[in-house]
Amino acid sequence: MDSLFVNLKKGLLDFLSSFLPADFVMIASALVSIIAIAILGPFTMMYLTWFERKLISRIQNRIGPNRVGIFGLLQPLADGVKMLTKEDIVPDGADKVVHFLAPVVTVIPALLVFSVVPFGRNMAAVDLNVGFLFFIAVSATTTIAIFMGSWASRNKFSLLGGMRSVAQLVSYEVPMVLSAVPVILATGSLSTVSIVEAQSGWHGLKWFVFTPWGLVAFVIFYLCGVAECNRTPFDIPEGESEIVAGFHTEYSGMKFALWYMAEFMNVFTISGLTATLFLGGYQGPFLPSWVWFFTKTYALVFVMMWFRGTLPRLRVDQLMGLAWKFFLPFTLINLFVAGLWFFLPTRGLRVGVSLALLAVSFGFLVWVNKPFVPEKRMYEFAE
Amino acid sequence: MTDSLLQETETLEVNLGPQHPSTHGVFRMNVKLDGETIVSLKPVMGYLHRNHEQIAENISYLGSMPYTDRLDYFNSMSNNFAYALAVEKLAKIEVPERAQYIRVIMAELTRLVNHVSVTGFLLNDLGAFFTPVLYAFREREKILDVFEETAGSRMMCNYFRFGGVKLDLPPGVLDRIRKIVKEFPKFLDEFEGLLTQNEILCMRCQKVGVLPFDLALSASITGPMARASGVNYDIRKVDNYSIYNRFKFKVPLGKTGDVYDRFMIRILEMRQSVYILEQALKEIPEGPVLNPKTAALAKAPRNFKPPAGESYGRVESPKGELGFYLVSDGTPQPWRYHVRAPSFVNLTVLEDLCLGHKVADAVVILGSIDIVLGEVDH
Amino acid sequence: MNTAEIKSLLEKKFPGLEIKIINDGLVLKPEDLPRVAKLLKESPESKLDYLSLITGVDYVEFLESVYHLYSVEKRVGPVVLKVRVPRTSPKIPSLVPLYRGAEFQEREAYDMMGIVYEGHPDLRRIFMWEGFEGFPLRKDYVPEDEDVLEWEDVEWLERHGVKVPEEYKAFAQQLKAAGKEARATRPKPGAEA
Amino acid sequence: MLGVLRGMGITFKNFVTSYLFPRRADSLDTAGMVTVQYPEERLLEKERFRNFPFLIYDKTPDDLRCVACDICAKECPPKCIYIVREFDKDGKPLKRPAVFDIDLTVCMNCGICEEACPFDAIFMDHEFEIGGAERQQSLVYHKDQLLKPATYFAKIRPTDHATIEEKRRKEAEKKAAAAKQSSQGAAQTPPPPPPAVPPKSPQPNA
Repeated sequence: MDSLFVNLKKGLLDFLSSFLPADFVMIASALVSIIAIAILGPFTMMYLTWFERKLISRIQNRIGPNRVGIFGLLQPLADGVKMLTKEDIVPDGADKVVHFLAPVVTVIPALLVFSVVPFGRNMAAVDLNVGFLFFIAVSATTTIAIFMGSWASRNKFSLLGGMRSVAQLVSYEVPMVLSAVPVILATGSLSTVSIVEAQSGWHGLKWFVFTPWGLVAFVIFYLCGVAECNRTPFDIPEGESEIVAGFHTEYSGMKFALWYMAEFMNVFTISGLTATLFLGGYQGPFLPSWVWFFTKTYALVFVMMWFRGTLPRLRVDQLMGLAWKFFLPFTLINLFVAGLWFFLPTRGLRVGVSLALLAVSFGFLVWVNKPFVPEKRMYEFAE
Repeated sequence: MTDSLLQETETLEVNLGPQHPSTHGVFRMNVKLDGETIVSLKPVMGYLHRNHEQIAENISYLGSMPYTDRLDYFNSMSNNFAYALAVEKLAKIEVPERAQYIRVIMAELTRLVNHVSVTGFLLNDLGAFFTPVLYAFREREKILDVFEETAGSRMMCNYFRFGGVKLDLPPGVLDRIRKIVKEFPKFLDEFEGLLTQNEILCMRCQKVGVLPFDLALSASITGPMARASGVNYDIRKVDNYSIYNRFKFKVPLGKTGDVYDRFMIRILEMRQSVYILEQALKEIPEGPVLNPKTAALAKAPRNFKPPAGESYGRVESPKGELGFYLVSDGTPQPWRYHVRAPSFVNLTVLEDLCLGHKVADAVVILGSIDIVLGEVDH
Repeated sequence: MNTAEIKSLLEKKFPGLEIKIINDGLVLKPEDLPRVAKLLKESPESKLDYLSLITGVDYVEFLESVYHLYSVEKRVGPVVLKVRVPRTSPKIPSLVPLYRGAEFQEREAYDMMGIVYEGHPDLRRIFMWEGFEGFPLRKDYVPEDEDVLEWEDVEWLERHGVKVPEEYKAFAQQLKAAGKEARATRPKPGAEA
Repeated sequence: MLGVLRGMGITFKNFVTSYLFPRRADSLDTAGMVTVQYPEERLLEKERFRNFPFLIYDKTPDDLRCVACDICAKECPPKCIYIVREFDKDGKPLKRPAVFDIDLTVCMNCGICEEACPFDAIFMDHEFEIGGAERQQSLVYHKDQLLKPATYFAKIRPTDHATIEEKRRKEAEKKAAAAKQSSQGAAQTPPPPPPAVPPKSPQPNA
């Protein structure tokens, strides 16, 4: 079971190699992976929309989509058909080429990063030795697409959304990478596969999240990831109640669907990467590796949607403040703590020192950021 | 840094509205932005103007009653209340005891409906994805069902008549209301758990849109908005209209006058309304619901001719002071009919509250003022 | 504090002030309004610090601006001030410097009744659009008939290349020449005072 | 942090309870699902619910209670009722409408026509699923569309029906008594024969 998909691919390649020359088999092998990802990506997106609608409606005591197919399972297909048949509106003053290119550009990195995510044992499409770096670098290009779209739309709301998006993504990239550094420190490699393999102890339960620095890094990395995907509570680039729909205000039909696709694929890959880095990726007892990976990833996706169902949105300046004044210093301290962790000899000392340091610095940072800390209020009652 | 080092920047002019997700209707804010900071804001209204006053001046007194429903369509019962009070003052009509109690019960239920949905909508403006609104609407729905059962319509109730109410409560409704009132604090606890301590909400709302006491007073701000700024003025206490002097309740007062205070004052007022409802439901007597002298009025509204004169009837509607100014010339139609719409007057200070804040805050401040365009553009 | 007391207070403070009581309201001359309002707001006896309502009433012979004042501190009210101005030049000093709350309500009264509040910082139409003609709540206002092609409509249509039949054009021109007729058929209350 | 976590706990609780307690129509519970799947499930009908008006007839559609007195048309605040009285061949007015139109696009469901009607002829309906493909024509209801039997009224609003029947019965008795008295007072003149069935006349608007 564990290597079901690996064996499938192997069987297919064996079958092909029986009548194809070896070079072609190489190409075929790559093609199989690409096709698998190209199917998985949009398919994930489609069903994540269904999943989100269903989940949020349940949170709100509603039923959610239930008319198209059983449990509304065909809803994404119906939506897809609707999107495809809708009129594609391009604003009169828009830069038509860039306006067209932007959604395309945003989907490409979202698909590319799938290649380094290890979906299971031996199931990463490419085991790059700079896999993590590749992931961060490629996913950061989404910013350009968003800015392209917002600028080309020639709409003030879009422009505001684009500016916000650039500011936000640039700010959150920094703590995100820095919070992942302790993991790389512990693993000694940037390859996503070797990061997962480094967490294989304790019957596949020796995840980095079970260390003090790992926990802190996990939370910060995950929250930054949420911000990277423009999801609530960090969804200011498309802040519906303020700037209509932000950068995709002027998009309709399939182009709009592409924006959505990129967003949901990002949600999936960010959750997958978080699971890979901190939750042991495909490691876990008893169940097949890919089951573990998808379980963890979907659990994280669930949390993202749960956030969306609960939390209001932060303001721009508060968002930046959170990134620069809280996350960044805290990740740096966390990096130091992680260094100490590997330096200190005994287990008790390690845990004690790192917990104490983290607690003290947390308190200090909260104190420094006092203007952001809410106050408690009492109210008078007049007769 | 000296001025010469600062780069020259242009302001960006954005029209928030009239079609915008969170202007609560067809309302437009002409905003000038420096980056994201608001440097000027001009409210533009009138997109929903239907000359309510002129319509009312051309039909019978009773004929305007259903039109008052459409003013603040969230709480038609209190609009009816204010209008009925004004006409009763004009024509000196007495209201029987049971009708007074029914009126108070309905007005307070309306307050619950309004405050609960406004707090929900405020959260929507803050960017929460509909969850608080839908929790609020779950409760609102029960109360609207009660309205439907008593008045025949969920929102456009048209229930009050000069000298009482249209019909007596149908059997079983009082028990239903009792149950709702009993359950409501539980819901409020849950709602507060979801919201009041939420750090994100506090960060977004505290010290945003501060309305100082002096400005609140001089700008004629009323309702929860004024009380959040510490203005101790509740018309239920001041005028003691209807039978409000029989009930014990308190008026919550804020100190800062920011968005968070307005939000909290509404929640605290809901608890006080529940308290009033409990008392009213305990004391409600049996008896007629319509003054027999004016009961015939319903049969021929055109024959209702109040004596010449003028009157101003006002109530504490959930949004503030709602008043009707009537001038009668002894004919079946009012000579002058004017609505003092609370959310219209409360909008006066919108620019003062928003200056220096971000666009996102403007939306929240507008939400905390609690406007309904039907009333603003009467 | 009732209206008569306010009247005696005002007469004490401003000797020679012309003041009448009609329908439980104090009728003032327009030029007296600012000082009277200032006194009523600031004097410790009245302390009318809350301006609830401003509206205009058209009594056909004159226009009236009505002010309802309350006191938040002393919880009294209303004290009704009325200012009567001729239809031809309806000018009243604005109360915005004293009460910010007058801003929108004065704009509304201007929009609907055409009462000009002098000294208002931003006296524009508030509900009707810019360029709207007439004041809808005046008794002589004749609403535009939607079924009739007016001269402006004819012009607009011709600008957009629509051919308008001659008889419609002639009728529109007639309408324009006739102007808006005065229509005050109903009896007038309060005019006897 | 704690407030956020508490809020998330509450939403999670609602997530779970939405699976545990499906809603019954008109329940007053706070927990559980609130959706009512409209075409299949419906909320309970409230007796006083008012939508658009309809005209009532007693036994046959010719036997309608409306006497074309025009009171409702005058009292209607948005003026959505249009009535033309029927005349017989000699030009004598009959006590029935020839045309009775209600423009449902204008009607605002206030129920003042029902209150004002002295003959208990017009009532507010419960029917709300009306719609048309075009803007005006199908939403101007004519007399034949507005006419509904008294039995229908008894079905949708039983208590109102009972009180009105009671009232009508008493009035009829009173009238009968008065007629009797007058016939006794003036013995030689026979009482005018009650028009058992109103004369059938062609529909002028047909």
